[in-house]
Amino acid sequence: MAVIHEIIAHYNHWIIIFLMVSGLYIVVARGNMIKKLVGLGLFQTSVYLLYLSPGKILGGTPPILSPDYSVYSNPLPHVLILTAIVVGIATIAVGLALVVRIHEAFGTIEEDEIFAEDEDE
Amino acid sequence: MVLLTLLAAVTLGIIRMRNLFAVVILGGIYSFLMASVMIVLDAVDVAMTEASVGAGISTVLMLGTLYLTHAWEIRPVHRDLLPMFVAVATGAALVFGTFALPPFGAADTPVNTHVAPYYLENSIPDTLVPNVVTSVLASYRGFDTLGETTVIFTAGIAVLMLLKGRRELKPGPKRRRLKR
Amino acid sequence: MKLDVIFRIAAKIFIPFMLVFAMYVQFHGDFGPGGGFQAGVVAAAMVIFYAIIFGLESAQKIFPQRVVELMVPAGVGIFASVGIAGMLMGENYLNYSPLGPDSAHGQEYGIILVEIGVLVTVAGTMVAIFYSFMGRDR
Amino acid sequence: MIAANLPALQVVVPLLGAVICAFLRRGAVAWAITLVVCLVMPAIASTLLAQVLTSGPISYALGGWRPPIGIEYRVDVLSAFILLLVSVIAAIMLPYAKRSIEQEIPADKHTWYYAIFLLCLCGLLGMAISGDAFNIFVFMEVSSLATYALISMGKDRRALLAAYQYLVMGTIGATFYVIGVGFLYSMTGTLNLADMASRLAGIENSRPVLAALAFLTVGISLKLALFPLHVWLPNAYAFAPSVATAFLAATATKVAVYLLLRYFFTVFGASVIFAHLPTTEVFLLLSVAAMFGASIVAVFQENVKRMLAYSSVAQIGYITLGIAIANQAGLTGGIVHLFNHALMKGALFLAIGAVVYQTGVVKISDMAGLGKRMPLMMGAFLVGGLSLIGVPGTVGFISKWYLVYGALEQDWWWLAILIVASSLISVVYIGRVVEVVWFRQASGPVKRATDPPASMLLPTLLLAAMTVYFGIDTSATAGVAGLAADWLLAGIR
Repeated sequence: MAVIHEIIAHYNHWIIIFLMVSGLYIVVARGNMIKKLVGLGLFQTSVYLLYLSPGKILGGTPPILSPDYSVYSNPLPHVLILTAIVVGIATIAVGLALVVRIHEAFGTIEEDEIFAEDEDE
Repeated sequence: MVLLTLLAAVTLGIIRMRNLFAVVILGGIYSFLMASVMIVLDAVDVAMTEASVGAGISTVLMLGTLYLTHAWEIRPVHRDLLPMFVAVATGAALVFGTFALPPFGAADTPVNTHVAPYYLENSIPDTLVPNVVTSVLASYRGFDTLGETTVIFTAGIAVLMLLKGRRELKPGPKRRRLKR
Repeated sequence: MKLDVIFRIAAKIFIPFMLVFAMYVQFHGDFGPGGGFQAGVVAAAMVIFYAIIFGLESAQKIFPQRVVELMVPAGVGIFASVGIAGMLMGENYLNYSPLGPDSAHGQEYGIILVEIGVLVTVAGTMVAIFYSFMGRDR
Repeated sequence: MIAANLPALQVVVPLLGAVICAFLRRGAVAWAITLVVCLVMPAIASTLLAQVLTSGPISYALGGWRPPIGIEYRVDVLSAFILLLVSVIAAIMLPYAKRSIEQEIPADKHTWYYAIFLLCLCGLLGMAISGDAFNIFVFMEVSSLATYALISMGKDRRALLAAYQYLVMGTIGATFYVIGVGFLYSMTGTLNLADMASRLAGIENSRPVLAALAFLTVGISLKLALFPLHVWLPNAYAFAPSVATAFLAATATKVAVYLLLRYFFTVFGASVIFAHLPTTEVFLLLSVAAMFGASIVAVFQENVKRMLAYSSVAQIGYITLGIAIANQAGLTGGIVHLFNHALMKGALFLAIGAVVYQTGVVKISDMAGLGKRMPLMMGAFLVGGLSLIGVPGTVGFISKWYLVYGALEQDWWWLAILIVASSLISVVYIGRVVEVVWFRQASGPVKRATDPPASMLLPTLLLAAMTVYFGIDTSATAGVAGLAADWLLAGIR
């Protein structure tokens, strides 16, 4: 019973970790370059939750000051994650541009095929 | 909780699917769900950004790339040992670290008591801006935002440099496919 | 891309609203969620939407490639110069206080200027990236 | 006014330079602006170093917000040393860059290439000067994205692949870094490194902090190409344009090493890192593996740039070895090797870049007879090579001297022997090139080759001369490195 209770108490942590790990798994395991980038996106996005959850205060509201509320969630993680999202999309955009060029230069976006081809050079 | 479960389900879908088109669309759905989770966590600015970037821009770019390349992943012929090891090791380190974090939603954690109250108390007297996220973003941590804009700038130049101009039709690539 | 009447009319209705929404997000960012980045994305989405429906060429007639390319550094330039302005007035870099009659107003003006810088770079970059991807298939 | 704002200018000047370059259309003008920026940088950096040496660390509050609230720039001996290293290397390479880039990059992309170069410089300097964990991440990404772009413009199509691989691994590294910072932030509520260090007192051994340490170490190690996380490096260096290779080899990994030092010694504190955790053992093992493994692989490379790239991985092993030894001499050796390795690798890659420029040859076997055709360039190569081996009279010797001394101080005589033994492997791969270059008859494109024009010749010779000069007069380099080591170790005692 204690184990089940423990799992439920940390349910959101379990999911966040699952999301991060599966993103990372896609990046490392898959040879398709677009899929890798999707995985990279998942990995980065799920990290955001790691920042946002500690800043949440139960009963708080979004950090937009107003005389009607007194408890606000922490604004700092929000700022950090805004920056991180932007950095993430920038990376993905450059990655995709590289994929397009790789496809033009090699005719494929599968790493295995490219490495196979590279060996005869 | 329901949202998080849905997120996990979408992730499984992304891992399993080999039709990249579906993967990209699932990625968009993932971003929308993520944005909803962020609203629950009171991060409205972040949610708005995630929805417009994750589900909007990045999906458009991914689809554009698929259009320029091709939409099927070959069956992975990969050795599964190393990725599994990497994933399990990372997961273990995460479990090790996260489960001892201060409790969720509490107001007396270091995060919520150290620097953040300053912003909440002084945003209006210092900057006259009631949206604290904006004042922190643009003023208190304005240099981060300058850096962030620089990242965008760098990415823009990088993509332009990579993709602008005619395709060089080099004779080199042997297996170049003809135009679709 | 097939030019469908419904899409065209829908676009004509939607695009002005998108522009208004972008401006709202930009300038309401002080009071509600939003700011330069989000507004930039919405503005870029407007151009992308237009380009998808009316074709890349006609989009580039209204928002020429060269202008978009110049927007990319321009925004960073605005942001960095606001910082320099504070410095020239004797404060640390990126301190906006001397920009207004009193410190708090200076900060407010500084934030507005800086957000415009972010808007310009983000909108410019997103459109430039989109143009690059679309232009590749010709 | 300017003097008070130097820390900000150090990063903002290259940024503004990049903005201006991106507005331009003519590559030559962009080059001139970049040159001006790159000449201003060492001036600022050396002023900062002088200030730090006379009056202690400088703290600069960006936006005027006092540190834990706003972002702080913090210049101490070590960061000033790194700033100087990066900006000097950039300044030396820029005159060289013009011709090389004109040959390797399409003309309509020159202005952008210089803009990206300046952004890369801006990112590296920002990482080295910042005292804020998240700000470091942002500038890390500026420099990384710029690096991917610099690499991807190589002429060989495999440059694209190398850039892609680096992008994937680099992003994983950066994300790990973010996770680590996230844990630290959750436990301390601050992002300022100095504030973080003081608030970590008492909770150093809590689980999230240890997890943070693990993620930060792995993330940064990916960036600094610590064996076995180096797989992105050889291809990236081998296929990037010559100037990009030389610049990145001399600076990028060095800044990552600096970050590692910074986190290990000033944030977590050496007592946590070395007393209770197997850090020493892990780093010793990986460093020695890098020194031997990568050197042996280097011996079998056909492409000379790739060979030097593997040699870089091995040399990074020496630097991390200095961290693992963690006494005054060892750490001095590691830090001074940051500088020394930048000098010699810079000279080597520039010399090879000139060969590529004049002949288009990158295979060692095709370089036969170059010694007679390009005596000055090959002379610079020889000096760099001797320094890699660690011959007395070159900077390489100085680094190894300190490392061996540090190892002996810890009574690790076996390690001292390993350091010397691994140097012998570099004799093999450098010797191989020397044999081909000087003792074989020229053929093919090499026959008509000559030494390159002065704009390329002088920077290379200057780096080679510095390799010798700082190998004899060590008061400046080893002196500052020693001070930095003292300062880092002050936490232990």
